[in-house]
Amino acid sequence: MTDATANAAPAPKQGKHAGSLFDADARTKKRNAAETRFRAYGLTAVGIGVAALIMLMTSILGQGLPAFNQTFITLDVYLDEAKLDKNGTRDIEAIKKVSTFGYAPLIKNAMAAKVDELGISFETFGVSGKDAEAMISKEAAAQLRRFVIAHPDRIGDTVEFEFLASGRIDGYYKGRVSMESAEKDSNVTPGQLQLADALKEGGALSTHFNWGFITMADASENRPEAAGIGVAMLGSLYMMIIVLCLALPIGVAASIYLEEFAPKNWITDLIEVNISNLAAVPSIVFGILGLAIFINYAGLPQSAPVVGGLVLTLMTLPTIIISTRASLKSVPPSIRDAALGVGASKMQSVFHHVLPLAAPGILTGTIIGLAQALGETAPLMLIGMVAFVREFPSAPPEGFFDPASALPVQVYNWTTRADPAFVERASGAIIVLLIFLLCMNFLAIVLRRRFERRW
Amino acid sequence: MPVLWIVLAVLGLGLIGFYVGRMRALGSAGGDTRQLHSLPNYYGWHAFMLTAVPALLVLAAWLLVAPNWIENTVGAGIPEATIAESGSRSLVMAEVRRAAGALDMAVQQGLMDAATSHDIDANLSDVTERLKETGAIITSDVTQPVLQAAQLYRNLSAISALWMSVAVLVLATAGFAVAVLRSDKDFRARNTVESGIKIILILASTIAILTTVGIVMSMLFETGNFFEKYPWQHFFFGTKWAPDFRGDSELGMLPLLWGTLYISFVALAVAVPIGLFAAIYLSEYAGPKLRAVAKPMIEILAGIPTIVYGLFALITVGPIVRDWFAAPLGLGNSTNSVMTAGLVMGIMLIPFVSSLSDDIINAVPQAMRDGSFGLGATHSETIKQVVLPAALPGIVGAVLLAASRAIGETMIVVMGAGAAAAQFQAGLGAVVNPFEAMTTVTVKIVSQLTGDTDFASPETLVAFALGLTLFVITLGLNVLALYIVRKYREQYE
Amino acid sequence: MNDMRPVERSVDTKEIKFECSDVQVYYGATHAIKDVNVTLEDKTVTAFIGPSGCGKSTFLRCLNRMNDTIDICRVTGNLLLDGEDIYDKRVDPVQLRAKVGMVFQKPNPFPKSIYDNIAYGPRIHGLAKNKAELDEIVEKSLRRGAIWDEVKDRLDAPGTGLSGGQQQRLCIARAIATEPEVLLMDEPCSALDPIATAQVEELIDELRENYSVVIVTHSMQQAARVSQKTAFFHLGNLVEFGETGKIFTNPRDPRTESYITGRIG
Amino acid sequence: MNDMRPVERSVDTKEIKFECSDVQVYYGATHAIKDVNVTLEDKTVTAFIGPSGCGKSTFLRCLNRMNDTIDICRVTGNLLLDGEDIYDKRVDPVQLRAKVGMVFQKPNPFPKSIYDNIAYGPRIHGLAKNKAELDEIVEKSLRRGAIWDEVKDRLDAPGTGLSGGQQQRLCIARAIATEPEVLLMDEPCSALDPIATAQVEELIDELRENYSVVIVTHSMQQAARVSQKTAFFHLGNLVEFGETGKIFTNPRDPRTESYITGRIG
Amino acid sequence: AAARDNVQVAGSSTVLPYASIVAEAFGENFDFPTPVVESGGSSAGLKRFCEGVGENTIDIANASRKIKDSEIQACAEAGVKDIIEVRIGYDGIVFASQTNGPAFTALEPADIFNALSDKVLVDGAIVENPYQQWADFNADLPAVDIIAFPPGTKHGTREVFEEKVVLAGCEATGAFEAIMAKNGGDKKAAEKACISLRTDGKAVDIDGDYTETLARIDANPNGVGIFGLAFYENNTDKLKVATMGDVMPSTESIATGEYPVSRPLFFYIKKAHIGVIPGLKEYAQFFVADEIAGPDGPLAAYGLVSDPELAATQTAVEAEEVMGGM
Ligand SMILES: Nc1ncnc2c1ncn2[C@@H]1O[C@H](COP(=O)(O)OP(=O)(O)OP(=O)(O)O)[C@@H](O)[C@H]1O
Ligand SMILES: Nc1ncnc2c1ncn2[C@@H]1O[C@H](COP(=O)(O)OP(=O)(O)OP(=O)(O)O)[C@@H](O)[C@H]1O
Ligand SMILES: [Mg+2]
Ligand SMILES: [Mg+2]
Ligand SMILES: O=P([O-])([O-])[O-]
Repeated sequence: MTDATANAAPAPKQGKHAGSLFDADARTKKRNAAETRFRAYGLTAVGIGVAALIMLMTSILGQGLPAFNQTFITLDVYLDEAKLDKNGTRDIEAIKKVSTFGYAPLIKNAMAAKVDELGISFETFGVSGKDAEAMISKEAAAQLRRFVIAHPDRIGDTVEFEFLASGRIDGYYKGRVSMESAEKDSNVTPGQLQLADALKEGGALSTHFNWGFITMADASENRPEAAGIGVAMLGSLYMMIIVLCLALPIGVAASIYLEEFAPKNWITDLIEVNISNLAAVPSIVFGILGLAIFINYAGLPQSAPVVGGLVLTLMTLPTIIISTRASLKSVPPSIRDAALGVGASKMQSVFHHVLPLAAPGILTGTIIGLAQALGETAPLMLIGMVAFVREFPSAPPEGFFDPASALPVQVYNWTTRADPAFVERASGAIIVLLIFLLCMNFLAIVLRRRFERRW
Repeated sequence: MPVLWIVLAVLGLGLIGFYVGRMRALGSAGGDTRQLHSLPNYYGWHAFMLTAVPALLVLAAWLLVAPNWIENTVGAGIPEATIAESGSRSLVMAEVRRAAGALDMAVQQGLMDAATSHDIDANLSDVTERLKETGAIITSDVTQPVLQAAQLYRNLSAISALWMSVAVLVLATAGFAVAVLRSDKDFRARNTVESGIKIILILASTIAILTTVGIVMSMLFETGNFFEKYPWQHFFFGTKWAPDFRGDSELGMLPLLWGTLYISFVALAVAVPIGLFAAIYLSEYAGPKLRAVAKPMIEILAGIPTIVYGLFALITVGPIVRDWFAAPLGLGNSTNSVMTAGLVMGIMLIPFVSSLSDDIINAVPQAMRDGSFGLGATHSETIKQVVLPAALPGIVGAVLLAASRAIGETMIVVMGAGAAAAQFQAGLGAVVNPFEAMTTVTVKIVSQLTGDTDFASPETLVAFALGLTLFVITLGLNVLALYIVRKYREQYE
Repeated sequence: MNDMRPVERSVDTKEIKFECSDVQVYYGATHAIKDVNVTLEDKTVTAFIGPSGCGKSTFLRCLNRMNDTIDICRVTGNLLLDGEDIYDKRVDPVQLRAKVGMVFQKPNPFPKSIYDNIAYGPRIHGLAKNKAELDEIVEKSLRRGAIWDEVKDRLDAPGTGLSGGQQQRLCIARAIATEPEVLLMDEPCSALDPIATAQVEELIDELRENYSVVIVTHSMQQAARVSQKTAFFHLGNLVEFGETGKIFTNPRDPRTESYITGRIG
Repeated sequence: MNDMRPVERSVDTKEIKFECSDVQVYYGATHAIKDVNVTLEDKTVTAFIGPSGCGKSTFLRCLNRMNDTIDICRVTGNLLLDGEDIYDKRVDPVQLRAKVGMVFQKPNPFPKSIYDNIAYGPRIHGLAKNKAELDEIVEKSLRRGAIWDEVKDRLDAPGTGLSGGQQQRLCIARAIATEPEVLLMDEPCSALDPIATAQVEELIDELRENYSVVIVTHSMQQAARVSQKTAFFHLGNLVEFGETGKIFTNPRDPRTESYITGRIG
Repeated sequence: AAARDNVQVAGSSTVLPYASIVAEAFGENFDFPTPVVESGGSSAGLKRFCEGVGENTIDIANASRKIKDSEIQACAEAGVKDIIEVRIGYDGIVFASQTNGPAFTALEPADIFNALSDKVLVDGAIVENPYQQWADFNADLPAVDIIAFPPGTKHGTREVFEEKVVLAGCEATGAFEAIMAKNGGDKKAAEKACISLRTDGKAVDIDGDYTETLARIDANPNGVGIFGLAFYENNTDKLKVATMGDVMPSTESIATGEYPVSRPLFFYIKKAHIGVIPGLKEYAQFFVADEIAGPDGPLAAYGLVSDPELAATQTAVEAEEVMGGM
């Protein structure tokens, strides 16, 4: 028995854990295998989550990114006095009398002029003047009318406009429409596509980034190219402001009371069960509630973000309360004792020590609750926010009471529309929604990392 | 905006109160905070609270009550004939309000002096025209009763606004005075402030209760209507769901309930293991970097609108499930299946389980792990036997949340599992086959509520009965969960 | 080595600080403290001794109502601090605990910096007018807690990253930073080396000038060294209470005697 | 400083269990253990003494790689157990810890029943074939941990509801239930009364028959009573290591001497 | 509370596209704000319509069916007495499959009945539907597996489908008679038996929208979906329409009544709100104006079958004629 070295013969030992450390015994091997498996499960689980996200994101991005680009046609429009201001008085009321239908011929003429200018003709492509006009969005007439009403003095001039191309033409440059599909399509002909190519050649047609998608309001079914998410974004923003300002403080306050202050008895048990149960209430039921309480009883306006925000607040509260309570529960009691021991009041011990330690869980609950609220459509259906809204709500606080739509509503609406051009816009809106979500979460995530610690 | 000014004035006074209260308390203690019962800031907050809270409460109450009172008073004065003409008092009132607004605007724009605005007579002058000039929207001719009502409305509003300002400011000042007088070194400011905060906390928790009451109330009435039109035995024990436009539908809820439980079960069978393992991996094994990235990423899954998942189920997962599993196994050839919806919903629910559990697991003190490691336990043994039991209440909470979400989901079910209820009459095989199309209570609540059937018919009203029944059932499940948590809870330290 | 410093202090009766009668404590169905009657004097160090699990900590925690935080714990009887029943409804436990500070048996530093650990109490009690004063309090407390030298360079490091004994001293420093009138110390020196122990004992002696101190200890020597009065608990009963000198030299109860003489501490 | 390994050991040289050389431990930038060289023998009780914060726990935790769980902790040097480097990549810390058990400075019972606390180790290591055997192990361990009588009626009660000293003994019982070859005990008696301390010391003596034990203690008397070898740490350095008798009667280093004689423990 | 100055419309999702086209144009050409048009179903829309009069109720309900008497009554009880009914045109219902799926020509109601009904007449006996392929009962039809996607029971279209196609087919095949004979002349029960669809997965109810039906057809090459005409017109490149009795569905063939499967679309106005809500009447008039709802207007271009009696509707709106012949 001298110095035991690495090559010493393994002396038979009596201990339960005899044997070299370098080669694991059978049981340890088995346990280690279990360990490895367990760890692999964990990694797989994370992998599945991330893979699912990547898959969904790729498909959303693939479908949605084109929505941020749009095809435009540049035309020089002669603002014909004979059509727009017959009396020549430039009286704004008289000019307003001319409806958008009255502007259509101007565009038709401008199109013809453009084709002439490029030295081509409709006949080459077998398109009529009406077909050529149809290549331009129906929004164009409205655009023209707005311009004329804003600048009556320009009547009689020839002005250059950049008009949206119609959805099918735009789809042609995004791969949605092809010559073959155009054959069967009742809304576009191969001739129109060829003409579009010719216009592109001539520099009158181009595809570029489209701010309008972000700043414009929804448009009706027959002009998908003009549809934007401006109103929906504002609506969602307003609602999220309300949800965040109400749900987080109320949720945390309620949790603190229930977890730290409320006597533990059957009443608090009832409340606890009741709150978890609220989380299981289908969201549309919150819509029923919102309609009954906020609109019918309290008389708040319909389609308004304030009602939407309140309904979503009620819907989000259980999520925040449940997660907050769980986090409060997981703070070790010794921390509370320590604070009470130096003469802190219960309130102080909670706000100074327990709450910061529970913050990561609270923030997680908030993130998830807000994500849910941001993506919810069903409850909005009953309070009038699943709607076609063109007018922008004004700035808060009045804006909270103006009609608005919401991002998920816009997505939902667009996915139900007949024109396939809306599919890409729906995905585009989802991208915006996710960006929204990321922005909201970013702060929470940063905060959460600051509060995370182990003791 | 006078209300804003009042609020600002009150808050300003509160702020002054904060400092005065603080100073006075300090003064009474000769500047020595040790002599004070509470920290100086508590005296400040106390003064602020007393100044601002009652005043603002009264302001809020006033703003809620006064318009109603004015409407009622003005409305009561409108001749019956006018009301009959317009259809309802509330519509006349809309006109009155609009006219009052136009008068205000007219005065503002100088088109009318204040005196005229008060005693202008609709029968004599061209009021409608003059008001339209202001740019206000006047939809029909302003008649004399409406004009008079509008003038009364303006008067009352002005008086109400005046008294409101007075009352609120007086109250704020009174609160201020009381608070400042009370700010003495022996005054228990902290206790007072904390009681105030506690009341706020209690109020916050009552909101959850009120929501429940509201939900039950808003569904109870219509549920009652439903059961008047449809026998409850058939609803609760019926095994067939077949609404019909001609009436005499079969509205048994069992197939829906079964579908709900089955699909939720599959979804949780996907989400809970994956979510829990992800949480364990992230909190126990992963480095801080991976964790910082992966956790928020997984959370995004909760924020993707369900319609995306629905389409994913419909277009991608459905055919895969059918072609790779259902058809080869001879279990059906429908793209709609419990499996499809369950799988996709499971993915959506992963973050509900993972993120929350991760936080809770992370909160388990390191000493617990050390104790286990010190005995030669592997990491996974430690997790399974020490960490998870200690984190159990939180994890159960997370799972409950996920289950709740599964029960409440519509879009994924509609697109993944279809809209047809489980076919009990087709035998047990069809009911337990996970590759069979099925639907849930929630889907039917939504579809009956948004459908085309007569809104007073049982086909529509059944949505409320379904909602209420689901509410009661989930309540039962939650009681069970609470009981389980109580039984197995392990409190550390 | 174990020289029991015989304490023959003058018999001048001091003011009474705590007067406890018929105190019973239950943990659920367990009767942990049975019928305890005891009077603790002001400006005195009282030692609680007794075998592990006899109820020393439990009784100690009654004195500043820390037992309130344990759901299943129930306390009955009269506990008068300066003649006022501390379990009276009107009593604010917060104020009580500010007056009656506590050092827990298991060190429980806040997961904050060392500085904030100490500064917390003074901050909530408004003991410092400004940062400089607070710094001073922190330094003084850490010095009195005999840990200043070890931590002065890392006041911003978390208190949880200290060694066991350091944490214990940190908790002592934290407790005295709020200047309580009564200090309850549950085995404050259990993780300390002799030198640190001596410093803490010095501190206790110094505190006695103005305040009263109750200390739970397993070391008979320590009890003998620092306390004037000693209470011996056994199975939840207060078996004997009296002058420390008397208890150690001439115990009345056989149980006390066997505990003291039984083995060396 | 590291020149004092007294080689003149008594004639009956025992097998070497641990051979540590050039051990350095860092907590982030803090150098907590400096250049420690020490050999721990089998079937021997070694005591680690030294002032609070000197690195005893840190070094102890190196011996079964418990420091692995602290993110910022970094260990270098050679630590050989039975000639095998425990920090070798091939070594499974799990197996190592099964061999080298540990009792922590702060008692950390699991939030489980007392029974499950003890049964945990035997279960994961498969030491019991059936319930009866497990019951036996639990009882035996609790008896050896000198806590059986106090808890035998409430084996189903949670371990966290015990008094401080009871928790400590529970942790000791838990550690020996897995029958490690080496037992590391970090101040195992700090919260124990003299009687319980004596029982634990008896246990240690008994364990020495077959295993080696390393004990951190602040009580010089205890070190003298139970250990054959003593190591004195100071500011992260191993100042002196040798026969316990010699260290206490005839220390070589002035620091050791001043620590031992400085004050009474 | 400030007075509301925009028109609020709610109801049918079928009418929604038309209503939004009108609302958009209305907003562009008038000084009134663009009306807010909600979707959510005819029933939900009418329910909110009937909640009462006043500013926080809607002004117009869109419906893809006629308002029911029970609903009129409920309305009246809540104070909504004078209701103006406006029929805006017709919605055609078409059968279509994938462009490269099976072609259905000259589909008759009887074929649909045979393919989808729960019970059919085989050799004079009523039996559980035994057919697996279209060709099983009509050799002219493609020999592919039957799978069809009718709208779910929540949709008004379903009712039309049941009445005008399935029930008609039931009668045409003689199954109706046979069932009547069997159950002793209970007409109602027979009708009910006729229209109940098979539950073996060959008839899949779609609770969602036509986009969902389209997606399902994409996933099921043999699938036949039931669509609105407008939806089909916008997706002619993806869908192959089935002719009904050799008539190609189009706005013209439906207007003339040649193509049988269609339903009228309506909206309902609260008369009491006219004159209170700015722009309400103007919106209604604009909606039914020739340049909008006429055969050459944008609505027809989108797929609305314009009402041959549009002129009468225009006068009725102008005169604010309420229901119940007041
Ligand atoms: N987790 C940690 N992070 C940073 N520093 C630490 C950590 N743990 C211990 N230290 C520091 O390392 C040094 C040695 O600590 P160790 O716990 O080994 O002391 P010890 O000898 O056990 O003292 P005690 O007798 O007080 O328990 C101390 O200065 C301590 O502050
Ligand atoms: N939270 C608790 N729940 C249930 N029983 C408890 C609880 N805390 C203590 N006990 C029991 O009450 C009795 C007294 O415990 P106490 O902590 O007062 O002992 P102690 O005298 O401080 O012992 P030690 O010296 O070991 O700290 C013990 O039997 C203990 O098991
Ligand atoms: Mg104790
Ligand atoms: Mg230590
Ligand atoms: O939404 P609909 O009423 O048209 O089905």
